[in-house]
Order: sequence, then C-alpha cells, then structure tokens
Amino acid sequence: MLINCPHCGTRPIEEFTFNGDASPQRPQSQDMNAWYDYIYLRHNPKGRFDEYAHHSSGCRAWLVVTRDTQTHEVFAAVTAKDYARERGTP
Amino acid sequence: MTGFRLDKGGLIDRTTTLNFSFDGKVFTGFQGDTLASALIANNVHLMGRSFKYHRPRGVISAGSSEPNALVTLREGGRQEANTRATMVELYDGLAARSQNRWPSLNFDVGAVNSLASHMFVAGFYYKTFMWPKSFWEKIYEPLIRRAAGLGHASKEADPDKYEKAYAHCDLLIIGSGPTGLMAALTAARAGVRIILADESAALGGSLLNENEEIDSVSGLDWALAALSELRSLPNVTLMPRTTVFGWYDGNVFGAVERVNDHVAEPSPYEPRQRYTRIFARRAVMATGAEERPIVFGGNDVPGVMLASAMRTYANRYAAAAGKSIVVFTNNDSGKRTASDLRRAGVHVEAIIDSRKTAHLIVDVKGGKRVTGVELGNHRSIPCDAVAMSGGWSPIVNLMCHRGAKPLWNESIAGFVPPDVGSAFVAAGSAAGHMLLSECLADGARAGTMKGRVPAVPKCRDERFAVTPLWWVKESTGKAFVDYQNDATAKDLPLAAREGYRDIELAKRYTTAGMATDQGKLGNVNAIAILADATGRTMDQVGTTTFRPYYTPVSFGALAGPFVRHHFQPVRKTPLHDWAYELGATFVEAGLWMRSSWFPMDGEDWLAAATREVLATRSGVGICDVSTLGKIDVQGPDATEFLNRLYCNTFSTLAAGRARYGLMLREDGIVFDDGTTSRLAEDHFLMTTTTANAARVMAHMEFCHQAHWPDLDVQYVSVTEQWGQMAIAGPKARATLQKIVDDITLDDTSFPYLAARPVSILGGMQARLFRISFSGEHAYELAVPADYGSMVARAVMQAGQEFGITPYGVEALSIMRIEKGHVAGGELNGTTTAGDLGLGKMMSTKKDYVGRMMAQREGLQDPNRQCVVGIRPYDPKGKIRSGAHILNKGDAASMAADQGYISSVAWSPMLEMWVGLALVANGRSRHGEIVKLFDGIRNTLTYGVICDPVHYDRENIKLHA
Amino acid sequence: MKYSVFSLLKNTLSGHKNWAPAWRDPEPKKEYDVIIIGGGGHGLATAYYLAKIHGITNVAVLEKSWLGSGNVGRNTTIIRSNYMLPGNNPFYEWSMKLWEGLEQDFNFNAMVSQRGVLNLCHTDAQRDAFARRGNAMRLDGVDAELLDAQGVREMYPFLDFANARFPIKGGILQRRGGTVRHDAVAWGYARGADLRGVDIIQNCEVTGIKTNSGKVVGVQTNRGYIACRKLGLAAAGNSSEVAAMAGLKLPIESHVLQAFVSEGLKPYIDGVITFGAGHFYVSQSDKGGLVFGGDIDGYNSYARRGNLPMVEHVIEAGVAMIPGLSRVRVLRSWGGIMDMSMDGSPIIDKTPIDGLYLNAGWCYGGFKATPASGWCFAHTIAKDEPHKLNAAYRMDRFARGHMIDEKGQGATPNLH
Amino acid sequence: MPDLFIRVSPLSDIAIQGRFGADHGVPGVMFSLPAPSHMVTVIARKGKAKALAQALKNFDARWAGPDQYFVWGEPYETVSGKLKGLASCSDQSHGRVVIGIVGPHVRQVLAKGSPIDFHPAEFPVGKSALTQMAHVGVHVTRVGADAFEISVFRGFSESFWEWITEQAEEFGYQVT
Ligand SMILES: Cc1cc2nc3c(=O)[nH]c(=O)nc-3n(C[C@H](O)[C@H](O)[C@H](O)COP(=O)(O)OP(=O)(O)OC[C@H]3O[C@@H](n4cnc5c(N)ncnc54)[C@H](O)[C@@H]3O)c2cc1C
Ligand SMILES: NC(=O)c1ccc[n+]([C@@H]2O[C@H](COP(=O)([O-])OP(=O)(O)OC[C@H]3O[C@@H](n4cnc5c(N)ncnc54)[C@H](O)[C@@H]3O)[C@@H](O)[C@H]2O)c1
Ligand SMILES: Cc1cc2nc3c(=O)[nH]c(=O)nc-3n(C[C@H](O)[C@H](O)[C@H](O)COP(=O)(O)O)c2cc1C
Ligand SMILES: [Zn+2]
Repeated sequence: MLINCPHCGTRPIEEFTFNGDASPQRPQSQDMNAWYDYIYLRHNPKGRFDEYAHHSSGCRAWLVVTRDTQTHEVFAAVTAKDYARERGTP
Repeated sequence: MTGFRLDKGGLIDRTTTLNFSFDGKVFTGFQGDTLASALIANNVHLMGRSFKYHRPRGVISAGSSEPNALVTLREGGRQEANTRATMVELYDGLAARSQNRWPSLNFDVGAVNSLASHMFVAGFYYKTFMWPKSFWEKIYEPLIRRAAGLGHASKEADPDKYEKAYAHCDLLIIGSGPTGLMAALTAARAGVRIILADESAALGGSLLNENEEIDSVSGLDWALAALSELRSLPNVTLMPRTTVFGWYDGNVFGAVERVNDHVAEPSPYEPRQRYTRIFARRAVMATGAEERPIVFGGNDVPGVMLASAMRTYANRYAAAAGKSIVVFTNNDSGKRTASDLRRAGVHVEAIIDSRKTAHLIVDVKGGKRVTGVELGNHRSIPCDAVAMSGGWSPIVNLMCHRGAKPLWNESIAGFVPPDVGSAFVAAGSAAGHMLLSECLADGARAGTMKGRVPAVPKCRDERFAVTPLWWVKESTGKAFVDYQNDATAKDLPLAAREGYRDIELAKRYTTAGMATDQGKLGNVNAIAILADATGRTMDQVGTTTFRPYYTPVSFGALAGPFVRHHFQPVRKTPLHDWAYELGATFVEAGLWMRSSWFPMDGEDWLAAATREVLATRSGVGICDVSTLGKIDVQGPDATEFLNRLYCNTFSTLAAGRARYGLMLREDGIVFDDGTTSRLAEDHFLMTTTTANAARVMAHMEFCHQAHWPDLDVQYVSVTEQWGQMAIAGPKARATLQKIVDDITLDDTSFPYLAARPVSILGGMQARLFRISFSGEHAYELAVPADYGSMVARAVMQAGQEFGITPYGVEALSIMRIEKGHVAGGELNGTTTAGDLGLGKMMSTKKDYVGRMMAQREGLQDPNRQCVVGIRPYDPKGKIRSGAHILNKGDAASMAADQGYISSVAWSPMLEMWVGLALVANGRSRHGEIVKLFDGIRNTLTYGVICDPVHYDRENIKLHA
Repeated sequence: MKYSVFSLLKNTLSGHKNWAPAWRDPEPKKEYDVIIIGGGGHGLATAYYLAKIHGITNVAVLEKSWLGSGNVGRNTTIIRSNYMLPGNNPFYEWSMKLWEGLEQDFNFNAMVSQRGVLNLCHTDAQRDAFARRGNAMRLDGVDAELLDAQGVREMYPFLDFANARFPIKGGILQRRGGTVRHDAVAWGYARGADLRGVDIIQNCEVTGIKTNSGKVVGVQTNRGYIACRKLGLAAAGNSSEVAAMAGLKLPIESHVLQAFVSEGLKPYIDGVITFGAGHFYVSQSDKGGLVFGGDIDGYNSYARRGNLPMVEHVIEAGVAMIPGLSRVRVLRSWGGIMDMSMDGSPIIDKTPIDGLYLNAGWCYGGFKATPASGWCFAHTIAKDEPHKLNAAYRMDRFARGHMIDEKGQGATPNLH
Repeated sequence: MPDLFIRVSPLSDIAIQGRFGADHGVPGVMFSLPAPSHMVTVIARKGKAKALAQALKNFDARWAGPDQYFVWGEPYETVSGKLKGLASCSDQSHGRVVIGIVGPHVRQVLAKGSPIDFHPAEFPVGKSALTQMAHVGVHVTRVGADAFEISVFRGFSESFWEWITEQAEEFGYQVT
C-alpha cells in the first residue's frame, strides 16, 4: 500500500504508523457519554474511511488518509493539521 | 539416438560436463541442464514418493509447477528441502537426495499405505482415531506426523547472506516469452523505465522450449535478438531467475531473485537470494499458460508427463523422456508433440486424441516406470513414456492476489484473468490468447504506454483447439487430481456427497490444491470433477482463492540481512566506551545497550550491584542515564502545551528549575513520567522514560497536530545530542564542584531541582540538573554526546578522592525501589495516578489529556490495587517479583487475590529483600501481614505490607 | 451416522458410496426460536450447546458464505489458558476443559493436541511479568511452569542461543496448551448441531435486523425475511457491520491479521513456541507445514489479505528465533478480519435491545475460546443473563472503567 | 561553541580506511565521514514559515520535515541568534552522524534500504528526504550526480555503518 504524503511524496506503509478512525473529535464538553463515545465507540465502516496515519519513519507528520477498508484503495491523504483546521472544533 | 541424451540440439553446452549425484549415485550432465533434465537424460525417472500413499513418482513438468520431483539439496546449514528438480540449474558437484521414503526411494516401506488406500479416502482422519481418547496424542498423531511432511529442514544457521531491495519502474513485465518480449521491446523503445522479470534461468519463455518461427527466423533466434537489443538500452532492467511471487496493494510486487542458487556456494560478497519490492506504475502479466494433466488411471506412473514438458526436455535440453512414446491429448498439441519428438528421433507409438477416439487410456502399466498403457477397449500398447495434454490454463495467479476471481472461458476451456484496472493488465497466453501471433500483438498492445500500437513481426501459428476431457471415468487404476497430496478423482464426489460441496470446503476436505505446487496442475481438473458431481457449471463452482506465494519463498530471502544479532539495530549511548573500559556488563533496554553492572574480580551481578549501591549511598557514584528521552520544547505556547500534556501544572515552573511531571493517556491511565526543566521563558527540556521516549514524541505530535494545530510550539528529540550521567551520593556535590567552572554548588546558588546551563572543564557548555532517582543528594550532568565518555572519565578523576564508583541500571533500580519510586513494573499501562500514590498531582484547574476518563467509577474505586511497599515477614526471608498477595488466612485462589509484587531488590541499606507491590486498597493496609503466593516457583511465604519508601523516608539524604 | 471404526470399514467395503452428509442443506424456515448470525466456530458452538444443554433445537445458524469460511477456518490453531487478569482464566480454562473432551462429545476428530505452549522471555522484566501471570494461572488452578534458559534449551536446542540480538532468558510453559485442527472444529460442531435438529444455512447473508418496540423480531437476509424470538450475533470481524443493523455502535475495530504456512516438512517443531522479542508464534500441523503468524497489519481493514511489511516483520522474527528456518520456504499466506476490542478482551453479553445478544471482540484469541464462548453464549441466550464465567465480559465495562487490559495498551485496538 | 575539546565520533574506530568487498577494478562506492561539524534543527514558528525559508537562503539548510530544516556548518549560537523570532533551534551537532557515499553503484546500495526512488528525474541534486533504511531513520541529501550524504542518530551509527558497508560489498567499496 502506498500513501502520498503531502510533505514527502509517495511512500509505502512500512514508513507509517496507524491510529484508527479520524472522525471522532475530542469533546470540549464535560459530558461523560460524549467522552465514552469518543474514546471507545467506533463506526468501523466497511468501505471509505478516514484514518490517522503517522509518517513516523519520514517527516513525522500525522496525516488523515482516506482509504477503502475493503479494497485498500487509497483516495487521498491530507495533514492532520489541515484536517483539524478544516472541520474546526466540535 | 544413443541412450536418452539426444545427439544434437538443445541449449546445453556439451563442452562443459558436470558431475552430480542423486541418492549417492553419480551421474554426469551438461551446463544448461536442470537436475530433472540431467536425470532424464540418464534415464532416471523415479524421483520422489507421494505424500500419503508413498507411490513412486517421476517428473511431470519442466517448470515451477512440478508437484512430484522434489529433492533435498546441500548439507548442514545449507540443507534445503522440497526443491523442484525442474528448477534446479545443474552445477558441478551437486548432490541431491530424494525425500519422504524409508529406507530408500526404490524400496519404501511407507508404500504399504497404498494397500489400505481404499480406507484412506478424503476426510478419513476426521472419522477415526478417536478411541481410546488418550491414543490420539500418544500413538496415532505421532505416527501420522512421521509419515506426513516431505523433506527434512536444517536446524543449523544458514551461512549464506540474503538481501532486500526496492525497485521502481514505469512498466513491470512479468514473463519473458514472446508476449513479454514484445511488450518490453515496445515500451523500451518508447524510452520508459522497464523491468522484465522471469523465474526461469534464461529469458525467452516458451521460445526456448518450442519450435516457433518469428520474422522468418526461429523463435529462439528472434528472442535472442530481442534480448540483446533490450540489454543495450539504459532504461531496461532484465531480471532472470526472478520469481514475482505476489501482487500487493498500491501495485507493489514482491519478487525473489535466485542470485546464486546455480552455484555450489555464493561468493562471500554476494547474497544467495535477493528479495525486491517492485513499485510499478503499470505492470503486465505475461506469465503464459500452464498445460494440464488428464485425470486417468495410472497418470502418476513415472514416465507419464505433460506433453509440453516432454517437448521442452527434447528441444531445450536434448533429453528424451523415453524411446517409445504414447501421446494422450484432448487438444491440438498432440500433433506438435509427436512431430517435435520424431524430429528428435524418438519413436511415437500412438497418439490418442480424445476428440477422435472413444478408446481412452484407462490404466498405465508399470510401477516405477511406464511399461505400457491399457485402453478402454482392453487393447494395451507398450511404451516407456506417456505425454499427456489436458488443455491449457492461463497463469492468472498474480492478478487474483487481491481478491478478484478469474472467469471461465469456454472456447479455450480455461479460467481467464479478471479485469483489475489499467495498472495491471494480462497479455498473451496469460490472457487466454493461445496463438503466437495473438501473443505478439497482445504484448505490443500491453507495452504501449501511449500513442498507437506498433506493428508486430509475422510468425507461424500452431492451430489451437481443445475439447475438454477431465476424467476418464472408466479408469481402472488410481487417477490422480493432486499428485503430491494423493487426492484422487474419487475423493471429490465423495466430499460433495458428505456435504463439502463448496469448492473451498472440498479443497480442505480432500486437500486437493494444498500441496507445495498449490494446485497449479490439478485445480482446474478438481473444479471440473466437482462441477460434474454436483451438476454445476465451472463458473458456479469457481476457483479457490489464489494467494501468494506464486512459488514458495525462502524465509531467508524475506528476512534479508536482519538475522541473528542484526535482527534489530543496536543503539549505543555516548558513554558506552567509558562503561566498556570499566568492564561493564551491558543489557538490552529496547534497542539500547545499557551498562547494567560493573563487576570487579569475580563478582556476580548482585555482589556488584550491592557494592555499587553502598559506595554511592556512602560516597559518590556515577551512572549513565543517557537513554532517557529528551525533548526540546520551545515556542510561545510551549507552557500551554505542557499544561495540556501533563496532569500537573507547568505554567508555574520558574526558569532554571525542574519539575516532576506525570502524563496520562486519554483513557485516564498513566502513560509516562519524567522531570521537565524550564531553560527559558519559552524553552523547556522534557525527559521521558527510556521505554516510552518514541511513544511520547508521537503522542505530542498527535495532540499538537490533530487536537491543537494552532498552538505555536516546536519540539524535537534531542536525546542523541546529550550524553547524560547521574552523579549521586553525599560526595556528589564535592565531586562536581571540581569540574564546574565559576559556580559554587551550594543550596542557594544551586538548590534542589535547579536546572541550568553550566560551563565545565574550563569551557565546555553543559547542563546541570539537581534531580535524584536514587534518593541521594544527586545531579544529572548533560554534555554534548561526542564528549560523553571523556567527561565521564573526568568526573571519575574528580571523584577519585571520594572513591567514586560507576553504577549500572541494577544498582539504579535497587536504589529506586529502596526509595519507593515507581518505574516500569508499576507504570504498566493499567495503573492510575491514584494507584501510584500520585493522585494529588492531577490538577483540577485545567484541561489535560486523560482528565475526564480518569473520573470513571472503576478508576476511582478505593479497592483498586495501589502501590505499597512489601517486605518478607521473616527479615531473612526472600520475596520475588511476580508473587501474588493473599490475605493471611485465605487459601490460594484467584478469588482471594489481593494483588502482586511488581518490583523487588536486595536492599544493601536494610540488608533484606524489599519490594513494591500493587495491593487492593493497599494504602490503608500498611503493617498487615499477608501471604505471598509464588506457586510457579513452589514457594509460599509471608510478607508485611508497608510504606513504599523503604529508605530515608524523611529525604534527609536528598537534601543533605 | 456415527463415525466409528465400524462405519469406516462398512463404508470402505461399499466403496464409500453411502456416507451420509455431515450436515443437511435446509431451506430457511419462516421462524426460529433462536437465530445465530455467523457460521464460524462460536456461532456453531453456540447452536450446538443451545440444542445439547438447553434443549433449544428450533435454531438456525445463518452463514453468509460457506461453513467456517471466517476466522475459524484461517487461524493458527493455538489453544491455551494462560491469562493474567481476574476474569479471564476461569473462562479460558473452562474452554480448555471442553476441548479435552470435545471429540468424543461431538464424535468428530478435531485433532486436539496438547503439545504445550511455550512463551519465551528475553528480559528480567518479561520474566517477572511471566511469574506474575504464571502465579495467576496457578491460583486459577491452571497448569503453568516457569523455565530458565537451560529449561528452554532442553526443549528446543535449535532456538538461537548462540548469537541472538535478544538473548533467551527463559519462558513460561503451559503443557496443556496446544493446537486443534481448525476446520474440523467448525465441521464437528456443525455436524453435532445438525444432528440435534439445528438448521445450518450457508450462503445466507443477514442484511438487516428488524426490531419492534425495542425487541428483536427477525432478520432480513439475501434469502428473505426470517422471524426469530432471540438473535445472537457471532460475526467476529464483521460484528460492527451486523450490530449497526440494530443501531448499535461497538467498542471494536476490524483489522487484518495474516497467517502463514510453510512447505510440508518432517517433524521439526513439536509444540507451540512464541517469541518474546518480536511478534512471532509457530507450530507444526499434522500435515507437516509450519503454521505461523505475528501481529495485525495495523490499519483498519475488512480485506482478508495483508501486505509485505508485516510479512517481513514476521519472518525476520521467525529466523531470529530459529536460524534454521532460513532455507525453509513459506508456501502461502492469507488474512482474516479481527474484531479488535478496546481492551483486548471479548464481549459476551445482552444488549440494550430485548432479545439481541452479542458475542464479539475476540481479537486474535478467539479460536481457543470457541467451546467456552459457545457454551457461555448459549447460556446467556437461553437464560437471558450472563453465566458467571462470562460475567466479566460485559459491554458496559468501558463506560464504568473496568477494562480487562492484559497488555496495558489502552483504547488502541491495533496494539492489543 | 569552539571545539576546545576533542570530539570522538562513534565510528572513529569502526570506519577503517581502505578497500573492501569484491574487486571489480574501480570501487563501486566510496564512503567518507565528513568531519564533524555543526548541525542545528530549525523549526519555523507559527506563521513564520515563509520568512524562515527566505532567511535560510544564506545558510546550508536542508529540508528536514514540514517547516523544519537541518542547518549545517554554523554553530547553534549563531543560527539561533540570526533566526530569533522566526524559528526554534536545537543543537544536533553531536546527535547525528553523517556518512558520505559516492560512486557508480550508489543508487543500488541505497535501494537496498530505502523505498525512495533515487532516479535523478525523481530525486535531483540538492533534494533532501527523511526515510528509513535497515530499521533506522535517516536523513538523506543528494549532493551530486552519484553522491549522497546520509545522517542518522548517533546511537545507531555503528549498526548502520555495518549494514550499509555490507550492502556495498558486492560492488567493492573504499573507505576514505
Ligand atoms: C490469521 C488468524 C490467526 C489466528 N490465530 C488464533 C490462534 O492461534 N488462537 C486463537 O485462539 N485464536 C486465533 N485467531 C482468532 C480466532 O480465529 C477468532 O477469534 C475466532 O475464530 C472468531 O470466532 P468465530 O470462529 O466465530 O469467527 P468466524 O469464523 O469469523 O465466524 C464469523 C462468521 O460470521 C459470518 N458472518 C459475518 N457477517 C455475516 C452476516 N451479515 N450474515 C451471515 N453471516 C455473517 C462470517 O462469514 C463468518 O463465517 C486467529 C485469527 C486469525 C484471522
Ligand atoms: N501448444 C499449445 O497448445 C499452446 C498453448 C498455449 C500457449 N502456447 C504458446 O505459448 C506461448 C505463450 O507465450 P507467452 O509469452 O504468453 O508465455 P510464455 O509461456 O512463453 O512465457 C511465460 C513466462 O513467464 C514466466 N513466469 C510465469 N510466472 C512467473 C512469475 N510469477 N514470475 C516470473 N516469471 C514468471 C515463465 O517462466 C515463462 O518464461 C505462445 O507462443 C503460445 O502460442 C501454445
Ligand atoms: C492451520 C492451517 C494450516 C494450513 N495448511 C495449509 C497447507 O498445508 N497448504 C495450503 O495450501 N494451505 C494451508 N492453509 C491455508 C489455507 O489454504 C487457506 O489459505 C486459509 O485457510 C485461508 O483461506 P483462504 O486462503 O481461502 O482465504 C492452512 C491454514 C491453516 C489455518
Ligand atoms: Zn511525510
């Protein structure tokens, strides 16, 4: 599997470390249920999926990679910074 | 023809004779032979024994699909089992041994199995061996295991080297037959970067084996010309002896090059094999087609082989499979076989073409060598070899490695590759084109990256037409579908009858297709027979799942150079040389090598560590602590960042001071700890535990980039920039005073938790921290790494008058346990700040990672196991880490479990064993006597729970 | 038809023409008392014990593909009960006890083979952790032995003691651990359940779950609607997908785990060995192939195949542990979809929806659990409350903060 | 800081000068250990990336991550002084070991470790990248048609040296 790092260009997954679903957002509230949901519950979709990937053996940027969990086709990769700024705070 | 080596022809070099042996018997062959062709030329056909029935078996194919002719090569650490004789290039002195037979290939006791073969049908194992219960493991299974398996693997280390590599190209072409060559020529001439890989020793594919005509020269000459043109081009990489074994996500291909398997021993500078990950923008699967056996009685008797293989042995290796041949075919290649063999001077006794006669072969006569065949009409024909052709299967494997299934094509009677997009296309016979002209045209098409497809050379076409014949049902002899696993035609209907109708279930029940050839020859026949037995079409039954590896790959190739002590890189500290000079014993700590203790004449680790502790606590000691993670954190928002990462507050930390910090995971469990110093208003130096350094860094990057991208903070690991040493003990200050320039280390100018740049040894910029893990009056001195050992020596010099002693991680750990400081044993990923007695550190005034989830009932439960001290009830007694703690009166059971001992040490100061433990509600149980259950070491003793701080609870020495 | 020496001889004489099918191939009925989604080990075992122990026989097991096509048919077959944290061992030890009598119980040879499971350790800290674990096992009445380097060497002299990057300091051995022929487990339970009247319906994919005022009433399938009173989910890697049909969101991620088999060899490794300085475990199948595996690939996946980096990791570790493997060839590798839970431990529980029960979160340890999982799930479904053996495997443990995290990795599924 | 003190490279007694590996005439590659100099990690402060890139034109600055560089040849004090307000600087002069590798087979050697395509069209002279080789993170810069400079963490340098020189054996190599 190859990922096109916005900083480094196309690199294979051996240079990356994955950290699961990028869609849950760290709650601002003190609501325990919101936190439980954020920490523990996952949609875990079959198909298109936004996933945190750390270019740990490269530029060390955290990326959000959009990928199909069934075909492993990689559609896009953006930096986690842009992704976070894009969606703003919950 | 004299003997079985043809007088002329073939791509062998008759001027270079090679000696080799098979089962100790010595033979000769020629350069260019394979082991199989050389044996055939010596009229040796019995090359192996089958898996279950131990039937005599000869070579079936001339390539990598060979199921029968598996041999063991080489000796000792180089011994290699199950090697296909058809793929072994002959070299002088080659010694091959047959397998799966006892006492000898010729006389194999295991063959008695075939007497009971009527009982040994598919699934037989599952129905029996159940009574009496105990017999399975004691009797049946050991017998089965000994009978099963093929060759013996070595238990010695392999002396040869292996390499890994990456390769990149615009176009990868897999297969160098007419299709592959045409594709390569087309692409190469267009100037794109290509790689042409072929598993065979020589490039050219079937053009080396068959009599073809292209551009009015022989197919062979055309191929040689094409290859020399390709060789001359800078954008072309040719990879013979290279098997592309798998297709992976992102159009990454795995390939193994047999760099030196064709020589007795590789040069010391070269690898035996090289594994390459090929990143291809586009790839062409020009892997050709595989001829199929026909399933008929005795189709496994040595001397029965694929027609194309028999042609290949004659044309390419000048070896005759026999003197008198019967050809059995369901397609046009019968004619071609006969003419090639006749041209080679081999007598063709009969051609039995199932499309022309109803009287098919029902049995093959002969045990270890064909003596004749018997037809349905009871007519028998004497012969010493049978050439069979059951049609052709495109080699679709690679294209199916990512889940796509091939499709049945009626007109060629074979499965053709699925469409998997333009990045990987099939061409030539692999795509179902059986005519040479089609292959050339298809190759040119596949090799064209853009623009129009160039014209291709004219060629002569052999007719191709096939009418399926799968199984001669009237067969009287055993008819095999999967040779190596001894799956017969009858096994499949049986599996279906018993409910294993799905092809995947039938495969598992009969093991057809599960041998080392992965059913390259047998699977399509199996599918057809199952379809017939269950009244389904080929498409309805479908194929089993194609998986890597196209052919089996050695562990060595995939491990590459990362074996034995090179398995993982070694990481050495800046003080390594210094510690080494002093005779330190080193221990692995992750990838680091750390000085563990410094034995003096004959001391064991405990004696050494004890001495080191005593010397440190009474005088001064020096210890390498360079492995602690060090992260430079800077920027206007550095303080805010640390406040959010740590559960305690850092905004209140003054410049020039250090503070102990505790980090939680977002789930509220303790993650890591360490002291962080404020070097300037906007500049911190964070330290982490050795074990978590990398994870903490990744965690910071995650929190910053994913949660708080707008914080103006910069951080980078400076772990390797600094050699860091702890200088501890009553004389630490006096020692250091001698090497620091112009500063007095008293409590006012350099108090506890001071952290400042200092100049030492007359001008070296260093950093000094007054922090202590040992509980002594102690400092940590950080110096630029290249000076590390030198400074350590200087400190030793300075401390000499105080009897300074180097100490290692063993002594370090003894001292931290004496002081009740938590470390790895307690920071185990399941403990909370409260469990560690650090609950008070959790700020209530700010948000930080882990704050919310730490409030869950289960993490607040007063009955949680928390850190206490533990000592043996009998002061002379011993306690051990890992022992569990039970209430004094309770019998041993998990229900009564109160916790366990997480760390222990022999305390030189208290002269007894002391430890730390995690005990339910432990803080309120100091003084309680408990049972210490260490059943795994057969001891049951008593202990006393106490305060975790065993030594100098008042911290008098720390502040002394 | 009972399998016995006699039935075998009888059928041999009649040319094996009269073997009865191991299971029927029934059409789905309109309604069942209990429907189990998932014809894997756990689903089939659940049906078997529902029928055998609880006398509930109007049961269907719906399998979207062929019987045992899931993880039960693709795992590395290791069974053990060597856990550390309270709540785990009693369950896995019960599983071990069931394994020990299983073949006679369901009259099918599943080749249960207690060849011993040895975990190696390479540091003092690892040894201490093994001691802690071994003692927990002993406290639970499970067999466990702590070996020093010499003890390991006597069992497996061909491990790398000479030149290893991470020296072998010892290991923890459970002699009663071992391997079981994976496919046979599915087939044995299927046959046993079928004989007791359970309908095993292959190629029947559940596409929807129908509830009525908070209660399950049936399932939509590619073969039509089927009504039921109770519904058990045992869909392993697909648990999230199936639970979502009932509006449930699970503490689970799906990940791919690869496994490997070598070419057939004469007996080479007698028991099961797991490496402690890299992720690698290996045993030898009765056919002679070395069956081995390592870690999950690390990215979320529903594809039953992995990529090269993990292949290399696993094989590097293998050769690091056993240098002699260098010239052995790997024959085939494949993948399965792991239901990785947030603390590495499973869930066997009721759900907020009346009549809907969940069995999931097995990570890569659920094969050994098959008998106990089926046994406990059957109890939970029949009695509408968990048995005390699965009392720790409640879904609400995460919200309440009672995780069972043997590895101490926290809510990071790909690290369990 | 002026080097009043003798810096001891971790490779000093491992990288022995001479000719090793196969002998096909000219060495396939030559390894050198550029004399220890200064290396400073420079990371742009928020919103200062462009200004920093501009300021770095007067330095030997090599890309080392998003808005991050290794500045070679000038001491930490100088660099941090000149870039005050633009960037955060950290001295790495002792933290990384630099290995120079040049020769006709240099790409083949690097290809045994890194997944990067070092074809000149893809990786021109002057380009830097962060990648991994032999389980070790490396920073690599193309300094000539077939010349590269690689830096690794000090602690790994010995292992890395052993590995990379072994990869060059088949071509024959020289240590200068
Ligand atoms: C490579 C690998 C190695 C492993 N090694 C071990 C090991 O050594 N020891 C060990 O204890 N465990 C091991 N495991 C884990 C173990 O195999 C699993 O935890 C266990 O098999 C899961 O339970 P199961 O058998 O019921 O799952 P499965 O066999 O996967 O059963 C689930 C079934 O549900 C079906 N299904 C899913 N969705 C639907 C639907 N909508 N409708 C109908 N049916 C559906 C699937 O088709 C599947 O057949 C391993 C797993 C893998 C993949
Ligand atoms: N006699 C017949 O009836 C008949 C039937 C089919 C094809 N043919 C002829 O065979 C020829 C087919 O030409 P082609 O070029 O398509 O195929 P080919 O058989 O000539 O070449 C295929 C090459 O691919 C290589 N290969 C296969 N799998 C590989 C892998 N995984 N890795 C590396 N190499 C691999 C093989 O070693 C072989 O050299 C045509 O001339 C066609 O007419 C004849
Ligand atoms: C314990 C075990 C042993 C196996 N042994 C073999 C074998 O000897 N030969 C073989 O071809 N496949 C073997 N396999 C792999 C299967 O062929 C198959 O790949 C695996 O069950 C996954 O199924 P799939 O590849 O059809 O998806 C084995 C699998 C397991 C779990
Ligand atoms: Zn990157």
